[in-house]
Amino acid sequence: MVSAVEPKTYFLPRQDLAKLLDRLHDGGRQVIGPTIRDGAVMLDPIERVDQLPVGWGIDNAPGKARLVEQHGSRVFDQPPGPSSWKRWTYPPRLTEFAWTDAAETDAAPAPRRPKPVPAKMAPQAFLGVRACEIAALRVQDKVLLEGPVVDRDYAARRRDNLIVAVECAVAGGTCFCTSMGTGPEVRGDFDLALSELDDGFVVRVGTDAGRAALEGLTLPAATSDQTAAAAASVARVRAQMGEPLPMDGLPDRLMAAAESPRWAKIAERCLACTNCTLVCPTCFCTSISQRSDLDGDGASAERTWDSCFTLDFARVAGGNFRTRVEDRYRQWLTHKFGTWWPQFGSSGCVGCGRCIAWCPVGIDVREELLAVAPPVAPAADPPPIAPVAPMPSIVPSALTLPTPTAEGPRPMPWRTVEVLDRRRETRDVITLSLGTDDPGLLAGRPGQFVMAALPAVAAPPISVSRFHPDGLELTIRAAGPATAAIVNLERGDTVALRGPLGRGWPVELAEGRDVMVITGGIGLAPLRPLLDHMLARRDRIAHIHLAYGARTPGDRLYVDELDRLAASGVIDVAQTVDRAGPEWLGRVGVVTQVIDRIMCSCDRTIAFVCGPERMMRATVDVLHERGIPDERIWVTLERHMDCGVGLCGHCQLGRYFVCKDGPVFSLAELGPAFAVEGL
Amino acid sequence: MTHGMPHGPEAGERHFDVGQLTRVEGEGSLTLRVRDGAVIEAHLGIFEAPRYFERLVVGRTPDEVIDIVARICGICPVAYQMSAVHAFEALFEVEIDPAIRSLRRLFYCGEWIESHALHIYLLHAPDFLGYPSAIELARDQREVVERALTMKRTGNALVAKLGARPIHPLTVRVGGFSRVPARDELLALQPALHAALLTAQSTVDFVGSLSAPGFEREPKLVALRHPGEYPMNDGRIVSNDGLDIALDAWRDAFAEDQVAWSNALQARTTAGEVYLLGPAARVTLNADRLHPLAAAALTRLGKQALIRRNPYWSIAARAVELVHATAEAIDIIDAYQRPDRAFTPWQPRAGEAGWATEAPRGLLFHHYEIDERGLVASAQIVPPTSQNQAAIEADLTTFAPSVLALPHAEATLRLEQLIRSYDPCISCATHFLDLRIEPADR
Amino acid sequence: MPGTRHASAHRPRVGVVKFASCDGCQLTILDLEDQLLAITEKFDIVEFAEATSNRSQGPFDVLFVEGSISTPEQAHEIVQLRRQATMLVTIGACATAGGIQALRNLADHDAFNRAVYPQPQLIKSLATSTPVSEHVAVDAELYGCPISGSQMLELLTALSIGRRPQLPDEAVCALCKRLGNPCILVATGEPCLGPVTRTGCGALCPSFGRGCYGCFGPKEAANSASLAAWFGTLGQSDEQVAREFAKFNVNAPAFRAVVEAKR
Amino acid sequence: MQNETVNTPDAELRDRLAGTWLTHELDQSARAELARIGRLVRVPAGSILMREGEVNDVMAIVLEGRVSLRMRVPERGQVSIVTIEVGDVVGWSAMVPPYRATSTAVALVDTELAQFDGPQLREAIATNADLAGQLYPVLLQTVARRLEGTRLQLLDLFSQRWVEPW
Repeated sequence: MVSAVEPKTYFLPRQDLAKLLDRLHDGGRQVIGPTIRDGAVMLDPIERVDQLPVGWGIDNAPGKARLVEQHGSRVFDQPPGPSSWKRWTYPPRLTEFAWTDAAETDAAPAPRRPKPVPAKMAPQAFLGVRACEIAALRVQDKVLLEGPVVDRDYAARRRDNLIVAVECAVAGGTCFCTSMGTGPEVRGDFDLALSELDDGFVVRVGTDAGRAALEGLTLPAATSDQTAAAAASVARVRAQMGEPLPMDGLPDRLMAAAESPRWAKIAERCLACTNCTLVCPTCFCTSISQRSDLDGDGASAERTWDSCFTLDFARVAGGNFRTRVEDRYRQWLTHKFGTWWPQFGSSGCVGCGRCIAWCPVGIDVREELLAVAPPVAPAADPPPIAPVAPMPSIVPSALTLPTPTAEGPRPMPWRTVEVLDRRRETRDVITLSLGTDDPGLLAGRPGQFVMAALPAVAAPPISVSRFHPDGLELTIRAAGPATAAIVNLERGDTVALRGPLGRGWPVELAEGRDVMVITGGIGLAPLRPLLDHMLARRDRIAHIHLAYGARTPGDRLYVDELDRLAASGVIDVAQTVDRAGPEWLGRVGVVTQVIDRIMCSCDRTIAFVCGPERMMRATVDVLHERGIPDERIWVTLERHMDCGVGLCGHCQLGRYFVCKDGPVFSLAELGPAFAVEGL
Repeated sequence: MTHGMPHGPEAGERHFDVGQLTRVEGEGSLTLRVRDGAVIEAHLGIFEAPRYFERLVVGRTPDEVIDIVARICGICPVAYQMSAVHAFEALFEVEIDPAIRSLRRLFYCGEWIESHALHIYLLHAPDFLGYPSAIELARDQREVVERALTMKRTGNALVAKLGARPIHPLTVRVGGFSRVPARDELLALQPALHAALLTAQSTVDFVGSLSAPGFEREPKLVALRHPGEYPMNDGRIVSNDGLDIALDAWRDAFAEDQVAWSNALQARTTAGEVYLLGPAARVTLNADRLHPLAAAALTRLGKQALIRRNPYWSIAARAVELVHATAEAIDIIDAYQRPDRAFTPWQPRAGEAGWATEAPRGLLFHHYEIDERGLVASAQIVPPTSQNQAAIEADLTTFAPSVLALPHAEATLRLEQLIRSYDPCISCATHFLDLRIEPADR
Repeated sequence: MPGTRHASAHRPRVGVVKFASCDGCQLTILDLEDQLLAITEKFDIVEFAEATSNRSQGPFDVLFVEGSISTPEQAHEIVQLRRQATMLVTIGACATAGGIQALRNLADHDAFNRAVYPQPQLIKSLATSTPVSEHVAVDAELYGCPISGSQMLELLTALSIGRRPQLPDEAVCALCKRLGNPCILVATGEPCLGPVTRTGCGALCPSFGRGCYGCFGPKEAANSASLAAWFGTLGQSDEQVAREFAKFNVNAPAFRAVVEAKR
Repeated sequence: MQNETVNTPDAELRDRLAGTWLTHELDQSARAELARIGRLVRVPAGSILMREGEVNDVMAIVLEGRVSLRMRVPERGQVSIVTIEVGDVVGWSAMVPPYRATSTAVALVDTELAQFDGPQLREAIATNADLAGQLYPVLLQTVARRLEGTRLQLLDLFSQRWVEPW
């Protein structure tokens, strides 16, 4: 679609724009372009030139965007409107997959299986793509095409877009592309690029597809005066925007300001209404919801645009990580301008200004950035960011647009597995053993998880609690309806799994070291495969201490296995409970007080910790007291996950996606992110 | 939530007491005291909680009033919005575009279709066929109920196309609408409307096949009448005994009074006569204005006299009006051209604004005083059910003796069925009283 | 019922009762024309005065309550009904916030009574119109004036197959943006309560050329003070701003706070 | 098996004490002083060392076995709040007025303790400033650790998260 072809420049007289428009419709291509609708310049399918906003401008200011009649014949004299190309490449509503209906499979009642919905859409031409919008498309390509799993639908839509760029001739009141290094000059990644002059357009050809669109128009080459006029026009736009904002070292400054009082100040004005994130051309967060009829038939999973500003976005079973609006606003800004860099190698902001003009109460992110992370480094040097990959400077690295690989995107398909056995662990925790021959699922590593889906019910992430040659085990607590639906499965039922997902425990680090496994409640489930792995290589590991805390004796998992293990003496097992009746002769007290007495040579000890986040924090403090460094303390985190493959944005913690970068992290990697409330 | 008479039946008296009327909108009760075969007292008790709408609209702008008065009734919000918007446009002398005028008739057709379909099939037919509700009726005659639900959905879809949603539409404003549909948006409804027309016609035959108690009397009927169209938003107020007054002159001919046993006032003519509004009155007084298909259905049915004289046969009038509303909706859409602006600008003016339109259940009168700031100073809203109360009680008194021979439950059902024949809308009836005492705190 | 994946043998007993209201929310159930018969097969509707003559005083597995509490009898009646209902679901702004009739809570009740009834002494009505949740514990709420048919259907489906009902508490703006509407407040300056109002109606008003007027009530963390201040900067008088918020959810705390501050 | 006082020479008691993390930081003289006052006691499983609310005049360090601290909850009977493991102190209340036990201490298994008579130890601390200077910080750390553990238990971290109706 975009390849390096020696750009040629032509001149398209104004009255011939209709001819170009017809050529763009060749081959049934749908043309999307700017048009006036409902009091704003929107991006809609257009057929004729008179639908374009000829003679109109937009007066943009924080919280205000008014159409201005300019009575001329110029077509593209407007800064970006509220709608962005994201609507056509990453649609607001999409069916991810549909379930086969019980009735559909007539033979023996075959299991209901999720089947992906094929992405079918006509090839599209985008007319009027601004420099900042080209950058936005590139940013979303990185997010949606270069992760562990590729967004199938996005890849198909991006493959056959014809990009007809337009170089801005007007700077909007809220534009700041010069500060983000993304415009106003259109430098590359276009099939055709138009620079509007009074009597016509200087046309640059970027690709063969662009050249093909000009065939038959017999355009004259652009004269040097015309190209000079085009260059002057865009130079005026750069000048209009004035001094670029000081964005140097912004990511570090932002993360250092994680606990600044300014966030609460913004929260007094912010309506948490999601407008800024939904008009933003690079925001990609989405949520999955279930559709079905009264009996659960005709079930499908539907993906819709979502936002970190909604309460439900960071909800987990029985709790929520971001109840305060200041936490949500901080996530919005620190992600867009800060953690986007280490995640995707560029800023998340392209400076189009939509989030400023279209914020209903006119909050200006440029102002808020300077207030919360002022350019001058504060007197006290900011606490160091965790020593991770060096933070590249603000200058946009030349993003090479990945042409989607021929063999198609790397999907992570849903596999249907059968329930072989069901064992009750406690009052509301059961362990399912599932049979499968899928090599992918069987090749899972300790600490990885799967998404488990049933028709018409949300699919929760569940850690694998044991791998077998012919299947795997899941240990699930009925915390809400989604997990309750799985807990109620019986022998012979089927469930759809997607996985194995995420990064598991670094089992190789255990070799030659003392290992402390510290866990609480159902946290033992994801650690059980790790124990299996270490026991299979017991000779290569020094001491193994398991410290397991539970609420009451009846709430412990795998009781017989633990007793056999303790009796064997192969590993040192210490169990403790929060409360117990007189019949319990074991330890009572928090698990942190078990480990602070384990005699260990802490210079070669590694700790694996899993349990409620507050318990893990207390455990980490004790491990630090015992001199165990952050690099050798590994935790697994729980976050809201909708997709489990790094595409929906829900599970972000600082710079990480818990689902694809985790769920297992070392404290060294997490750094301050682990301690800041509401991050 | 039963509300019977406070004291039990005296010696020799027979007592019919339906604590809560069912398959009617709102909370009403029926109390009848009969002694020696004669009805000595017939009370339609309305214990619907008052919400004081006439007070809620004080201090509001006309466009806000249009949103607020819709909430008087969930089944006929369009009627309240139409009476209000026309009253304001009359006072402010707002010229509305002919296409807007036809859209407003289309809007009313949608409400009549949805409201009549609901009443005929879901609320009233079960009585004729001996079922407690349409749910049980559906078990035996599923496709009749499904056909009815499809027609009702078409009525709702028409109201939603113009007003965004069927219940409490939101696009009506003084001067027109906040948005008018494109022509092809309305054309998309034609297939459903043609199907609904067929269903309406078969409803006329379905109703013709029913049998009802033989109870006849000659009521005074009141409705709107218009020189050129079947009455909805325009015309004059007429009766079958010579009344002929302008829409804003309702108070010259009628008056309301409060009764002890009801939260809703009852209306009578200034001469104290009882009168009846609604589909039966409209069809009787405007048979010559019916759409040809509806007129043909009426003659095929051959029950004009029964529609006028027997309240049970109001179901036939509703069926005929279903044919009229679906047929007229199809014609309006065929001729529709989208106006170039959704509403004409207007300026408020102090003064009195009165108007009446034909709600599905009958004539609905609104009257507002607008102050110099363009806000409502006082309001009077008189719905059809509060005007029908006296007529219902009069009919109960006349009809009751004919059922006394039946077993108590059967007799009570017949009495309830009589009340349901008026399709009473009790939530509406409860709020509208003649404003005799100036509000102390103004 | 929640948690029971398999169609439970006994059909849940469902009741629909009303207090001070216009019947619009009950009618929304009857307006689910395509699913109505399926609903009557899935659920045993034992009390629904507007639709059936079969009556029941309970027990109910699910009881839908429409309307606000505005008379002494109603205040007593709701407590009796609560005892009969395993799950009590309030439907509509009257039941969840007191409805527009709660305007009288802010005014002098006698003036209201005298203004409307020539013989006010005959009328037994409370000085306030209050939501059901101020009288009894409520298990779930469907907001809106009227409620959304699709949300009622989602709740019934969730009850039937045991999933969490997907009733998002996001602002109207989220769906308004997904539908591709430009923000009417930013584009024209017309006041719109969308940013502080809970989604549910389908962003109908901005899709039909006018500002949202808050039928579904304040969303979680509704910052109505900030929006009210912004309306002021757009040229609205305090009295006009108070009227924007004094509609069908005037008694909901986040809206009432603005009405009382600006009146 | 009755509570059996084992008369062990101070030296052996001093070595046993040295092994516990609690007295690990005390210097020779302090440990000697403790060994002088203390005595080694073996108690069978089930024996009650002190009762909630009653005067407690004995502070002890667990050398072997496990002691459970319990409180009576009317509807649930005796509930184990925390267990005292090897090396930890049971009966710090002997050192703090009003010298009343805050819970009932029960030996869950056959347990060996280093017991110190309350008044005698208080007298020694009052007269021997060096011993006081060393012992109090260690005692304070024990009580602080017990407090922190109780707070984490209070958070009910592994609680059955309230199961949402849906």
